[in-house]
Amino acid sequence: MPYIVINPELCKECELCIKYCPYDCIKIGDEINSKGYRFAIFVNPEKCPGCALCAMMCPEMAIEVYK
Amino acid sequence: MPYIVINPELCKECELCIKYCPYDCIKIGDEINSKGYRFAIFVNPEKCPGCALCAMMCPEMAIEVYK
Amino acid sequence: MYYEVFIAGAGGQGVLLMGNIISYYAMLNDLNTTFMPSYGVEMRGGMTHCTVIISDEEIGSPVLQEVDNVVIMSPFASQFTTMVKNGGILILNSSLVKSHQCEKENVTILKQPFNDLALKAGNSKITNMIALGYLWGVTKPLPFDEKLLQQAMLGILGESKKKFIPSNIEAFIEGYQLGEREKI
Amino acid sequence: MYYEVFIAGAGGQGVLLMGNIISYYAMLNDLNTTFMPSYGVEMRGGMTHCTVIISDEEIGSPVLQEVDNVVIMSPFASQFTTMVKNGGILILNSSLVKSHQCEKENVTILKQPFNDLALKAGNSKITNMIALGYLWGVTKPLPFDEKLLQQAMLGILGESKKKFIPSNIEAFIEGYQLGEREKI
Amino acid sequence: MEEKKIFEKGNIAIAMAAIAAGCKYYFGYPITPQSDIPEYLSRELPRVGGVFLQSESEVAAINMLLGAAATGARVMTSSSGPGISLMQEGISYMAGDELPAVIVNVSRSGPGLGGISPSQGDYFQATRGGGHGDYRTMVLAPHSVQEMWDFTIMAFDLADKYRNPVIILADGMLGQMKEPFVTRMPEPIPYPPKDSWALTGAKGRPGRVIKSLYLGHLELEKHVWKLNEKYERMKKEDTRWEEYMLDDPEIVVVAFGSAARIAKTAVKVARQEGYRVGLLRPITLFPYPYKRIRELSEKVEKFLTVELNAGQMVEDVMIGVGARSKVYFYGRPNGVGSLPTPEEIYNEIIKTLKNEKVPVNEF
Amino acid sequence: MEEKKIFEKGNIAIAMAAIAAGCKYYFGYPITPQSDIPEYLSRELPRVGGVFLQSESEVAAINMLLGAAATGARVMTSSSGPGISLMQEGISYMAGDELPAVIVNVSRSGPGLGGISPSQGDYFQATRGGGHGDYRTMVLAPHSVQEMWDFTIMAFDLADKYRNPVIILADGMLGQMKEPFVTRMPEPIPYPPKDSWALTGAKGRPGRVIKSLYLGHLELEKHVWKLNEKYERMKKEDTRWEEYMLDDPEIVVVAFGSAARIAKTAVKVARQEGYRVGLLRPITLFPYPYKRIRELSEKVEKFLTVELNAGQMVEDVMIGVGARSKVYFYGRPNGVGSLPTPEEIYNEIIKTLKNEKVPVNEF
Amino acid sequence: MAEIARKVFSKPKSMKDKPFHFCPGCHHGIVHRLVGEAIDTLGIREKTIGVASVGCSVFLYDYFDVDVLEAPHGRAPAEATAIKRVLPDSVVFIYQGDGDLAAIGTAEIIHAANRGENFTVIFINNANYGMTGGQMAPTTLLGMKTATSPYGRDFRREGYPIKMSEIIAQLEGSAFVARGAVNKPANLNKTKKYILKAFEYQIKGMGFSFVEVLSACPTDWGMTPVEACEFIEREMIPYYPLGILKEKKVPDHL
Amino acid sequence: MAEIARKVFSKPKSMKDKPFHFCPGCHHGIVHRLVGEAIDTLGIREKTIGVASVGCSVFLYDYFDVDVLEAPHGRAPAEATAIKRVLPDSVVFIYQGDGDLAAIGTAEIIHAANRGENFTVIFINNANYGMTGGQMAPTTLLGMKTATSPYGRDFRREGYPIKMSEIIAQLEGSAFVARGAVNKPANLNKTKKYILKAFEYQIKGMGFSFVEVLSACPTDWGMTPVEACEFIEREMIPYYPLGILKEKKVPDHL
Ligand SMILES: Cc1ncc(C[n+]2csc(CCOP(=O)(O)OP(=O)(O)O)c2C)c(N)n1
Ligand SMILES: Cc1ncc(C[n+]2csc(CCOP(=O)(O)OP(=O)(O)O)c2C)c(N)n1
Ligand code: SF4
Ligand code: SF4
Ligand code: SF4
Ligand code: SF4
Ligand code: SF4
Ligand code: SF4
Ligand SMILES: [Mg+2]
Ligand SMILES: [Mg+2]
Repeated sequence: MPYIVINPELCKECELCIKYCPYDCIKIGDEINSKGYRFAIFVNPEKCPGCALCAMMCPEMAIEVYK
Repeated sequence: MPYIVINPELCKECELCIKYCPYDCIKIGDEINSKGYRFAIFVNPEKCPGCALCAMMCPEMAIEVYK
Repeated sequence: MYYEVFIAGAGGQGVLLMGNIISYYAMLNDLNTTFMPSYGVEMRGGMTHCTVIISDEEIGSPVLQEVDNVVIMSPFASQFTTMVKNGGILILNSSLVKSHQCEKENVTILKQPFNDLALKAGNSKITNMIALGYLWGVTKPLPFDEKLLQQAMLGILGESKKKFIPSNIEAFIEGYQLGEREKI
Repeated sequence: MYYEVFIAGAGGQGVLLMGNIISYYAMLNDLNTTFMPSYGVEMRGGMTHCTVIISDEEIGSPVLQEVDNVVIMSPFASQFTTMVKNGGILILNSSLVKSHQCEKENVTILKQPFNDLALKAGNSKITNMIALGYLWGVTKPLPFDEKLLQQAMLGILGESKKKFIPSNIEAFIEGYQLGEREKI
Repeated sequence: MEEKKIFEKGNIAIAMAAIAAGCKYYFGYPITPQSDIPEYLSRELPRVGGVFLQSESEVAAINMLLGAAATGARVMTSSSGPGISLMQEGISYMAGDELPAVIVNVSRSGPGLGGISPSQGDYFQATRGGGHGDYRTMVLAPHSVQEMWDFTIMAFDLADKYRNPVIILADGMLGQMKEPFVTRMPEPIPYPPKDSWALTGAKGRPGRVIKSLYLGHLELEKHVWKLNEKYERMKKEDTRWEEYMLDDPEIVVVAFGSAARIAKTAVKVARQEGYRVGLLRPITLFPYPYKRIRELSEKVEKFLTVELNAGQMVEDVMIGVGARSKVYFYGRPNGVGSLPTPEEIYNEIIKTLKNEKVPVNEF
Repeated sequence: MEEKKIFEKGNIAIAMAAIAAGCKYYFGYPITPQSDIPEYLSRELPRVGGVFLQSESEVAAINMLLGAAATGARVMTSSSGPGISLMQEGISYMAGDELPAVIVNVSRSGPGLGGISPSQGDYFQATRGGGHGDYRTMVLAPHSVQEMWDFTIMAFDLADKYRNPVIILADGMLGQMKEPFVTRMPEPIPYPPKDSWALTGAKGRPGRVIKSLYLGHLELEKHVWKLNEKYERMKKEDTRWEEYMLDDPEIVVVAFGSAARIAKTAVKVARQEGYRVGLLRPITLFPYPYKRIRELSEKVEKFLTVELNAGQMVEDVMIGVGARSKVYFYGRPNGVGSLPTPEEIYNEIIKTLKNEKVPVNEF
Repeated sequence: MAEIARKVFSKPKSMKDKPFHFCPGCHHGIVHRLVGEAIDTLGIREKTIGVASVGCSVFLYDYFDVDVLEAPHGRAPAEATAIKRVLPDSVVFIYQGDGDLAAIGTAEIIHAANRGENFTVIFINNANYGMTGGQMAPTTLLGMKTATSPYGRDFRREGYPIKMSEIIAQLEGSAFVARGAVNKPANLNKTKKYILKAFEYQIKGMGFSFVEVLSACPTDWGMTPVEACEFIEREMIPYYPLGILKEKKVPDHL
Repeated sequence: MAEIARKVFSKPKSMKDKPFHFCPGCHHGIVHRLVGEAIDTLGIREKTIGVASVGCSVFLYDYFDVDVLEAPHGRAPAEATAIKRVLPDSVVFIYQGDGDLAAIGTAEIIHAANRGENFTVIFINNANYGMTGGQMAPTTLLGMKTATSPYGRDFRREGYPIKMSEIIAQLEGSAFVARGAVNKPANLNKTKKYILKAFEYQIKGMGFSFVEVLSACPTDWGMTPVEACEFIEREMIPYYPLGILKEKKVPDHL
């Protein structure tokens, strides 16, 4: 099953992945990383076809996509 | 009668006036001015209609035209 | 009269505002004061810090190697615990700063969850003012006078942000009382 | 051994070539020599001049305030008659230089119509070589050796202009003989 | 203008003072740590009927400064490090043209891109003319926000007095720190009217020229000596410095700007502990107070120069001292974290007194 | 290379020497009195498989120099006065980047557009770094066409030895005059290989960087001290000067470049007339021969500095002399007709001996 | 048999592991990655030399595992010209901001393009000077408020937003000129192709290649990253139209 | 009754009596006169400020009886910008050569034009650096031999002759852009009109006006003045077409 991995330490809470994920598979979580950002987390994995739009839009290269 | 006056001290012997005078009223003379140029002189005054093309083309503003 | 404090945190935490207010307040008391912000790197989102000095004599360097009082507002900034002098006071924002190291001697380490206190008060924007009040309550740079504080805030924030002053003062006082109660 | 000459004229008269040849000839004699052209103004058509020094010792300044021998090739350049030393030699190209002033004392003033001489020889381009020969004949910087002169001209003019050398030498010799006959 | 006490950054003090001095025109290009100046003026100059123009580069900025100054207007630019280097051709022209203007260098650290922390690495450039040819610019070195204000106003007067560019050499510390300062008008310095030379259109008179090209016989030499006379006059009339605890010292600390400010604390502490230490703080870096240093060198054995660089002003100290005294150096050449503390300078003073340092003027 | 005796302009000697030194790349912009250099190289570099590129400006030229130097290639630029001023930012970067290259300044006279006659008005700029920040460039001052050749070749070696820009400071007289010179190869100066730092593509290794930005804690300070050590090494290993008739002098003339050349004649004449005069000619203007001057100042009472400017190197003479001797100055600051004659310098020597001149190091 | 998941998206091999220093939502990060992908795709890491400019992208060398030279503000085209002339077999790219390229570096970029220098330019147009705190750039849109155009850019005072791609395309010497954006996947994908093509042009010796990328600077624009992407769509693209402006079919030297 | 002859052609009143220092047949002299005629025609001598550049025209102040500022090489547009901003009622013109304007001063002219600065530029394109002895300029034609392109300009090495008028016309901020020549009376007459119009544009506050003039440099071209005029006709005009490239009808600020 396709899935993504978000590196919490790289995430800067910009929400671009969230905006451009066609299947609402990402949201901002509640935890804070060492830089003080509430990093994005992968939700609804079952909906994710591994389209990689999130990773493509992520300015931090924080997302890896597996398929 | 129209005529032109060439200031011999200003002339630099470039011959542009000669080239562009439609009536062959100018030629290079035999005398040399203080800078060493053989300056242009007015000849064939009877042919000159005072068209001022010579003066227009003279880079040194050496020519005055009277009409 | 001589007082010095170093405050560090992440951009956006209002660390510079804290320092500015202290300095301005000192000016209103006709004291000499310097406020020195960091402008260490030409880019955003990093750390900020500032050093404030108040004195009744001419102030030399506005930058210090070690400081009597240090406030650390974010984990990223905890490298600056080294700034505190032996025997000084170190205040940590324990909402964010979960761990720290401090190799200086006899340092009084105080922890308060400023973010949580602000959230409890329903306004995350006043975190820094609670911390400022707390610092003031603990270290007492100058006698606290609400009128003067108001004036200082106005001086720094300007007319356009005047409306935030009451809530800031309130937050300050909350922190101040907390600080005053601290036994050190 | 020491020799100095200053040559001035209008651009295009070949004044620098004259100086160059003297210097080169001196080098061929294993002497020290300097050739200093004027490059006074960043534009065309004005005056040019050069100073040549030959010496068997190290040469200091390649620029001189006053010079033993001065050649003036054009009226425009006659302001440089001031360059001649008291007791020096001043050579004027009387084809063009019709009047002159020279306030120095005991100057030997020599006039030759170099342009006319060249025209008479049917080649206005050799005016400067006649003048150079004349200068040489009058002032004798170094013994004249046709082979060496040829070599000097080749060195300065380069292979591409080699074909002009014979006529130049001829002109030089004409001037030289004229100069040698001059009684001073 | 009403005197007020204000709490602001040094950069803002400069910008405000420029307007107070009647400067209505500013041309400049952003660079840290001085961008507050253009930012403030972009907002405020239009309000006083002036012009703020962000130029396409520092090269353009200095040439706009030149153009505006040629009309007789009071005009300022500001920059830092690399930007000031790019202005050197223009500054040389302005000095040659005898054009008054104020150039602010809130210096950063270098060489190259370097860093933006406080430093005094541009001392040579400012005092020796980083540009080509024989010229000098007057250089004022403030050491407090109050002086950022005061000296800016003075700088305009001095520029007009001498028809010469005046540089304010500050640094990131002075530009970025805030302290209270009073918006006072310093004693005005008289200067001649500008209508005898300014370019304003040749109404009712022949055309004029402002230029630095002199090709006639000896013309340029004459011009350079004329400029030089002006510089000599600066030396006589406008050499400025501050003396701090200079009674009967056994050692004189020499420092300017930020370094002087930090050194003051060190000197005070040393005095409190009984050491006979004083501070000489040059305020004008050109003209330099050689004479005062020479006088001191006749009675004082040791001079400790403190700079935020690897050793620049120390050469001027050596020139003033001659070989009469020993000159020592303590430098912290720029970079994050290298601003010396008063304690460090204090330690250097003690080491110098104890002969633990090697003098730099014994080659 | 075969040694030949050649009769050519100083400018051409520099251009030929660059090729002899293995320089295949030249970037520059025309300016009198040095345009012979680019003109010659535009013809000759393509013939040796090199590249001549006329840049759009001096700013572009110095940055092309920087780029080419970063690949480890030997590279040169040349300019004069205003053009050199425009290069100051780039020179500062190159020093910060530790990039070797040769920069020729066939200087004209200034400030501003000034004139194109010989002058030494760029001494300060060359020796104090006209750019921002703490750096130095090595400066070589030829005084004959032979030295234009010799020093150019040395300059490439020295640049590579120190990974630092080297400036050749000549002037219009040396650039435009012709004298015979020998196309000899001076003693090579060893330098370390460049493959440990040059940017050539990261083949089989991690990427590298050449930069001058240092933002980490104390990083820049460390870098500046490291550069400074290099400058100290230059002082120890490569300070050069010529001594001329310096036996037991009662007065030392100090002059460099063209001024020294003219002064030599004056000194010779004065010796012939029995005066105990000698000449010290600094060859490296940075590093400066302070030590030698100090030694001389211990026995000689008078130093006469002769420069084609209004007084620049004289400051270095003062630093070297300390207050041990009297320093006098004779300057002819640039401009048509103001090149001093040997007679004039001779007269100054006599006036100095007769105490008819005022020393400049008594403030 | 359970299929093993294959990584289908991860950071380019030619890039280092160091996290970006950029602000949240800054497009510099995206464009850096696109450059890295192009280098990977073409397999040119070992002969690539990058020239960094002064601006928020000054730390290019921290992110790319290739040789990098730091150029003074605005001058990268001069450095790149020299590098490529000395090492014609290398692949040279420069990465410049709009302050760097369109203000202080105007002369250098125009003349490099005009000479047809065979290197690749990545030009980040974020309509302001990001690094120094959001001052007006030559590319700032009319009406936009910045730190030095506090009343909004007005053409009577500050002139017009300059269209660098159009100027470069007009010069005889340029070979490939395109303008892209990375504010949404569709634009990003095109931009990725432009960048790849620009490098290909260089490798084929076709001459000067230039890709402008409209980029978000959320911090200095005072917007959230998402708002900034929308701003690009709504305000910037209409003024700075996307697409390929020029593609020479044959190199000049044939 | 004998008619008294009236002077119908003589030097403009706004010009001084000093003879030009230009070489024989140099077109600088002609263009100087055209500028003087425009100043006379418009009666603006008393409010005109000229900015001279560095090149053979550096002595502008010797020939015009107006206030003149000498600008460093290439920077005249910056000086003019400032002068006009300080003295908006003055009439400001700059006179630049092609080395000055199209090489070292590229950034300054482009940004002045782009800002729509309300002054007039006379741009002398003589395809080389006259003053310094005939080196290649950005405008030198392909194949032309100069002191620094001894093998003839080759686009692979030196790029293409740059068309400044086209670049300036493309910028939103320019109001009037024309290219003329003075190599023969017909062209000269048109150029005279362009120059007059350029000043008129300024006086009406229409914004940036720019006239390029293809000019002969017989000395450095190694031609007689007459040959040089023919060279312009035969070689330059085909590459640099004459005519008005742009004329805005309404000023921007209306
Ligand atoms: C000569 C010089 N002038 C000014 C600066 C200051 N400076 C650093 S970055 C920058 C502009 C950055 O803007 P841009 O090129 O658009 O890049 P961005 O940060 O927006 O990506 C400036 C003006 C400098 N470093 N050097
Ligand atoms: C900064 C600087 N660089 C170079 C020069 C030398 N220089 C003087 S005029 C000139 C070029 C002149 O060419 P152009 O502008 O085309 O004018 P022209 O003489 O052809 O009319 C140059 C390069 C200078 N004076 N200043
Ligand atoms: S791969 Fe596609 S669907 Fe999956 S999280 Fe990313 S954007 Fe959403
Ligand atoms: S796009 Fe990247 S940085 Fe932004 S929120 Fe998503 S994971 Fe975090
Ligand atoms: S006025 Fe006309 S006809 Fe008369 S001389 Fe001049 S050009 Fe010839
Ligand atoms: S055009 Fe003028 S300068 Fe030329 S020949 Fe005729 S009169 Fe003389
Ligand atoms: S300031 Fe702007 S351009 Fe710079 S990193 Fe932040 S968002 Fe990006
Ligand atoms: S060199 Fe050329 S442009 Fe200069 S004056 Fe002579 S002909 Fe005219
Ligand atoms: Mg930008
Ligand atoms: Mg030209």
